[in-house]
Amino acid sequence: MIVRELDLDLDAFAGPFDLLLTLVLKEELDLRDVDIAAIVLAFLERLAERDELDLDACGEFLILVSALLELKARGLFPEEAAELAELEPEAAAEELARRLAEYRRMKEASAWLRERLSGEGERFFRIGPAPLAPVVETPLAPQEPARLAAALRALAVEPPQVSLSHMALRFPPVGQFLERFRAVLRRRSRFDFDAEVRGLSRVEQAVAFLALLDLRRGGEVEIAQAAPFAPIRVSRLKAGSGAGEAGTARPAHRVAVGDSGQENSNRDERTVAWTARSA
Amino acid sequence: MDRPLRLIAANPLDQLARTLEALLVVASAPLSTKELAEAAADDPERVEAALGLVGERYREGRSGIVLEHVAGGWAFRAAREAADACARLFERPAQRNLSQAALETLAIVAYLGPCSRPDIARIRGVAAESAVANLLERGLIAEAGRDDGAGGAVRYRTTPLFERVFGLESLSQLPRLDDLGADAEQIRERLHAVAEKRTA
Amino acid sequence: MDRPLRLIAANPLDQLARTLEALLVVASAPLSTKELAEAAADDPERVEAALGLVGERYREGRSGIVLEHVAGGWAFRAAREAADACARLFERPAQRNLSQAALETLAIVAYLGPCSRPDIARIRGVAAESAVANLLERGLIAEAGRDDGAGGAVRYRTTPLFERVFGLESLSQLPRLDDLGADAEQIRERLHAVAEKRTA
Repeated sequence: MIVRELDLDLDAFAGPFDLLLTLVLKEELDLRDVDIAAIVLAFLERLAERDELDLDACGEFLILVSALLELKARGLFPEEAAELAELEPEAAAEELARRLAEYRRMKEASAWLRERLSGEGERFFRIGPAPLAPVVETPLAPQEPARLAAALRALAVEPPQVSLSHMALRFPPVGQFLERFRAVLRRRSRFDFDAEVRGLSRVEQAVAFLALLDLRRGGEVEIAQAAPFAPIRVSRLKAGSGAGEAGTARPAHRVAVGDSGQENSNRDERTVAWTARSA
Repeated sequence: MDRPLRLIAANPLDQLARTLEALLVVASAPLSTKELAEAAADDPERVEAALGLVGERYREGRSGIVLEHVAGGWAFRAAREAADACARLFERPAQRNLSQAALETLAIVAYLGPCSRPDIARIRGVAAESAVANLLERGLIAEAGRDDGAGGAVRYRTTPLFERVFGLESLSQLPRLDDLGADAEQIRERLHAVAEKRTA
Repeated sequence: MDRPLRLIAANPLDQLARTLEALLVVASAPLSTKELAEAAADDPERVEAALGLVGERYREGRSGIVLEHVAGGWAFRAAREAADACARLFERPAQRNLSQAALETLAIVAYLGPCSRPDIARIRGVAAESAVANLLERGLIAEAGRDDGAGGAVRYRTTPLFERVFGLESLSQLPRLDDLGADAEQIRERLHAVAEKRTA
């Protein structure tokens, strides 16, 4: 399954996913008009048509859609964007465009390698010593014990504060906030958005707001604001019956993708969970 | 048919060519012209010329042994016509069925290496641990120091075996990645510049 | 001089002979007639006959590659006239340095006492397989029982060769690391803590 060719039929755009990305990156399409949840849904439907879970496609999709989402989050908060991650929005977009391009170039490079490999399948050669080759010893020159001490000391050095890890597209999954808000709405018929997200980082607040818009589009909540910058009040629209939402809401799809669940690598690992609902 | 062989026999380089054959049949990795010249105690120009003779003798269709220029050196391999027979007896070098994750990781290391697991994860967007372990085990990548000298994340580079498996004379044979025209160093520099900006 | 070669070219066994050449140049151990016949998908009598052709082509004085029948089967070796060149190829000067991976692994085993591979990997933050295999091969470390008795991971300790190479009379002569901890246990804890931060 080729994610870039994913066929989309949205209100604002119809065509392959990579064209959408191109238009967005060239600012010929306003992300505010793009329903990201619908893209996720289209992907999930395509995924469901297949018998097995295509993890590679999921990985590619997640990186592309999370880039879109980050762009959208920044776009929705233009005046706050500068503070979002200490980057100007243009710089952020450019960085993302660059990263997408880089990833796509690497995908192309890996396709070239694969092709090369299949072409080289008939080339057999010996790996390791020849059966009747002279047996060799490669004696080691005398070594300094101080190098051992230095090696161990280096391993005991605290890792530097500066790391590239935060450069990963890193923000909490929208689904986390969808669930959180639904849980709140099961207990109370309305809540104050600002109070609910107080103490969260800017990026988390941005994603929480996206979740809120998603709930509104799903017809689950009503949003009211007395005046610009006044607190946003969220109220339950339908009486949720016990386990969840009645009526139009379909069961939530959930896809969590990591790379084979290795332990102990939270820094590398991006496990992103999405909850996609019908719009 | 046998004319070139008679030529070899009569050629003053013939003995040197035989020495090269001997070196190549016992070597465990491709040998550069320089290594061959040092071992044969002869000069590189003559070695180049003798390699021409060896290549003429050991080529597809003529011999079951084929001389190839790969991974920065010269090596013997089996003729392609014997691939089926070889496949019955031997594992394909570094089993060819590399996963997509492994291939992408390999591409990143080949183009941007040396680079660390976090670097790879950042570009691929998913954890690189198992793909890296897999490639290490196959001998296609190897450790190449750590970021920021000691204590940082371990970096990886591709190995000569990588070039050999993929039939490359060197990494420079990898195709240029078309757009941006950015070479590896430029990409790295830009990444680091951005990282600094972000943490400034 | 060239008569036998014309014979090979014209011989119906020629293709089989080329297949055998290919198999023998890829093999890392001598191959029996039976193995060769199975791989070539041909019958052992014909393989014997084809081996005769191969032996004719690859013999002393004629080629730098020589077919040899040894215990266990057939293999190529270097011609005797190239013995000096082969000796020069393999007798490389003493390798001066250990790789970073080897050095770190050795430091861990030397300072912390017998350690298992998972233990080493945890502290270094990367898989330890190749570094451990490399040090075992060089004889700088050796197995020393298992974690938690039978069934646990194999542990490694340094060897007397290690002490000789590093010019130590015993491990107690290793440079002190008081700045890292009072004893091996404290140093180990410190390294674990840092390793966790590094991957956190």
